[in-house]
Amino acid sequence: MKLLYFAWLKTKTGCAQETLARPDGVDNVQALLTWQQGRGAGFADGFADLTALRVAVNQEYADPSHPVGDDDEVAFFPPVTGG
Amino acid sequence: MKLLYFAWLKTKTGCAQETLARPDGVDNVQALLTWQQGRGAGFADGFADLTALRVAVNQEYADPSHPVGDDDEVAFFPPVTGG
Amino acid sequence: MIKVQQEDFDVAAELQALSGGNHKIGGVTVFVGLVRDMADNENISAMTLEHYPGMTEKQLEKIEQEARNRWPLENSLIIHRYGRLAPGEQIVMVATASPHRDAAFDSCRFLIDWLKTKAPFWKLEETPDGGKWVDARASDDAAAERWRKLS
Amino acid sequence: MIKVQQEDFDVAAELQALSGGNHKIGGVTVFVGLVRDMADNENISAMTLEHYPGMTEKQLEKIEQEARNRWPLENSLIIHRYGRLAPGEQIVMVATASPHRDAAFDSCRFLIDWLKTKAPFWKLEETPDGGKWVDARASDDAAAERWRKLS
Repeated sequence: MKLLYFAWLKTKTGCAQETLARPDGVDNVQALLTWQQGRGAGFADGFADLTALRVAVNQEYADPSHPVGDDDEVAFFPPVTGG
Repeated sequence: MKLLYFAWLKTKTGCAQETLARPDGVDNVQALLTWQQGRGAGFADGFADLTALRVAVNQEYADPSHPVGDDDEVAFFPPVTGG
Repeated sequence: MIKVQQEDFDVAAELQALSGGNHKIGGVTVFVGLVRDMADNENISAMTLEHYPGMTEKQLEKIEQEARNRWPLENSLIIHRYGRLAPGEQIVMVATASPHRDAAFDSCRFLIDWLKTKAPFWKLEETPDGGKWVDARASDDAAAERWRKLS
Repeated sequence: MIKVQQEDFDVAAELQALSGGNHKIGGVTVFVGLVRDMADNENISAMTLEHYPGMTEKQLEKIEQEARNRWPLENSLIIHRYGRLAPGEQIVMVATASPHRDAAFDSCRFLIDWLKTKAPFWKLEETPDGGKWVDARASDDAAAERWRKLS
């Protein structure tokens, strides 16, 4: 799966984008968020407050229960501030 | 006093603007409107329905009770339709 | 600023004059009114705008001042044309510039709503049946009335 | 029409493309957002707009389609820039053209309100204390929420 990070989440994780195999047992957004929290210091910090984050699966906003699959593009970012 | 007429009121009265001595006893907008109704066919027609008319005294909207004096500029017109 | 004029106006140049160089401005709202070729199911070949010189400027200045009192505006502009206009031509431009977009939107709409019921302009439409003076619309009165409640 | 671009845009040319030659249009409402030199009492020397390419266009197209469904629009336009911008520069332009001014105003405001809470852009402000990511504002959520009730 392809994972993307934007704004301060990119700074905290030190990662803009990565492609990796879907972790075992991770089949929805909530599970992916929990998995991110266990990846080490930068990710733990970035994903500490999940209420401060938004998730998009294949470029559409997704709830925690939304499924994620091997070929999905999943993006993590703070609430948007354009306009 | 100076009297002005706009839009269809100008067409009906056949008059765009006139200067005349203030008629005897005409000291407010209501009296002036009543006087206009008695000036002949074109004026009687134009001033028949006073609810369809607006009056400005010295370029400010004026109620029927607003006083009118010898040196005033009084304008009569239908509700505005600009913009 | 108020402009009552027969000639057309250049929206870009007016916007540049309105907001250029003022870095406190975060949002500009603009409304431009155009002559339609159809109204109440009748074809309009042209329109003539009559106005009351002197009173027009006075009323527009009062309306603009009221907007400046109600909202935190950095700048504002009303341009209204008179004379004969063809379909597609610009009739009116209202623009407001503010640090905040809500103020820019509200004040711009206030200006056009009030202008439509207060500024002494009258439209004569040229239709296949001849010239017709446009009737004032109750919806315009209602739109202006909305803002009265705020004061 | 949606445009997501780094380069600046010309409001007059965009308006001409939006409404030129369409004589059904009676009113055009435009909102232009500019970079301010001050935010929350801090000086801003520049701002960088990050975005999510692909999702940005998708979200803007959905927002525009929703506006076209809700209001009788003849045309609509959203332009949003990304990259580094100085105070006074144009960030965003939203414009809607309709036979009626109420539809033009409502739809334009709907577009900018929704865009602010849905389109994946993030602002990084350069302040005397360094770069700061702008926080989302509750008032923007409230502004977008207003429109949800209508649907």
